[in-house]
Amino acid sequence: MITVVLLGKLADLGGAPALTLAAPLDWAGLRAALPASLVEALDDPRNRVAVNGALLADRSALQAGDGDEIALLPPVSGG
Amino acid sequence: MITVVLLGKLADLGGAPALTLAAPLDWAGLRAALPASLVEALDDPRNRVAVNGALLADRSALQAGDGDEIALLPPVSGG
Amino acid sequence: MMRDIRLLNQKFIPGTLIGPFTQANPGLGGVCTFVGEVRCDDDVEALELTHYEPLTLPGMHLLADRAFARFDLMGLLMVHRVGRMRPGEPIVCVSAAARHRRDAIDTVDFCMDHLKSAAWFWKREKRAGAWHWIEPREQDHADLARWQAPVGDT
Amino acid sequence: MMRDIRLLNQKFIPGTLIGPFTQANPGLGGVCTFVGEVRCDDDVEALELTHYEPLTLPGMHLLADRAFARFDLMGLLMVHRVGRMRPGEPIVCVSAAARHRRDAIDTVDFCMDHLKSAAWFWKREKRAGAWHWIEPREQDHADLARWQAPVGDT
Repeated sequence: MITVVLLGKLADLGGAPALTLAAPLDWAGLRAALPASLVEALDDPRNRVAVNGALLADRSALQAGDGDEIALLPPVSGG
Repeated sequence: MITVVLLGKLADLGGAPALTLAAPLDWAGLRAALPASLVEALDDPRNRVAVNGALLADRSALQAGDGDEIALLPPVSGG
Repeated sequence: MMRDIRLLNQKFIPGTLIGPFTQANPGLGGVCTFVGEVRCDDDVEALELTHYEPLTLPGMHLLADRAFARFDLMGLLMVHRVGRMRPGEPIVCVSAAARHRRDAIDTVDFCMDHLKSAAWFWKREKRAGAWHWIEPREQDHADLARWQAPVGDT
Repeated sequence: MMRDIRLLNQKFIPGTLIGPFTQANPGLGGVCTFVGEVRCDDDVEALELTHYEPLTLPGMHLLADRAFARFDLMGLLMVHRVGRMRPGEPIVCVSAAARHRRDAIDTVDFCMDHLKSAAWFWKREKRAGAWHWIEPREQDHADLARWQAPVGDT
């Protein structure tokens, strides 16, 4: 299983702070598996993607396997 | 009588933190009445002159009478 | 060298951190401290800060590393709240001890600008019973840009 | 609006001033505070700050007026020691409360630069039993010049 953590307002869009998806996932697989409400946000380059706490420079290169954690991070709004 | 307050290192030059001189005094009178050790400092434009707490824009216009306080203020060295 | 970087999920009293921090840096020239509180804006009932564990605290440590590399520092305290807060509660406390005041003040300025616009926090406010996500402010980005020297930026 | 400007001729504990000052400004966004201490430099045994009563405190009030005119402030605390101090003792404490952090931080920066190079204080240090007057530092004048905008400076 892969955990997808939704931060900030993406949690509202996704309807939950985290989702669980079946492993493995590449970028196309993630787009296909996420709720439609999140796909537009997924394509917005202002939202960053991290796997196991490491930010992806190129999100299309995403590869996640069993036990991995994907995070979708909208722009920060400050402390 | 006129009090002349010597601030900072001018107190060392004058040998005391304050001197008492006979009134009245204009600029030439002050120069003549002060110890020789202070005259050079008096002419240095970096040292400011105040009468009764008001800085003089033109020190040569100094006029002090009985009960007045003249202050000789070297450059400040910071709080 | 005193270095204290923390995320707190409970209310804190800045004075209880700053006193010991100052004591821990004997011989300093100056300490600059900034404490940010939840502003009592119009109708804000509560504020919530979300963070992402694998990025937020490591990001604060990286920011501290950059501050120590950039300024002549003796000590740095950087404490940030997460979770739900009410107006008047402290959100953030940054305190920098240095031999010279410019390093202490600039460090606080630098850390606050980065915490405000480049740290992994998401903020929402509760107004009239409903939660609203806060968008990044233009001013925060402008503040951050002040530190981006064209060459030699650490 | 809280405004507290003081010259003190006895040792003070900054924490006892900052706590009540922060409490007195409810609804603020942030408080920035700078505390300067007598540095433990090599062989400095003591430091003495002389002031001139008719100019020094009025000058600090004028500086506070300028800060309130220039920044969006809720409160300002400016406390300065005079007399003899030992290494480690606080000399100065400036604390600014504002709705936004930039005003709070800039106010402290502004007041410290002016207190350091444009306020009526004369400083001497005792080293190896002898007193030495401190000359103004070039850096302090450079710091002060940062605030002198060509037009519209208040």
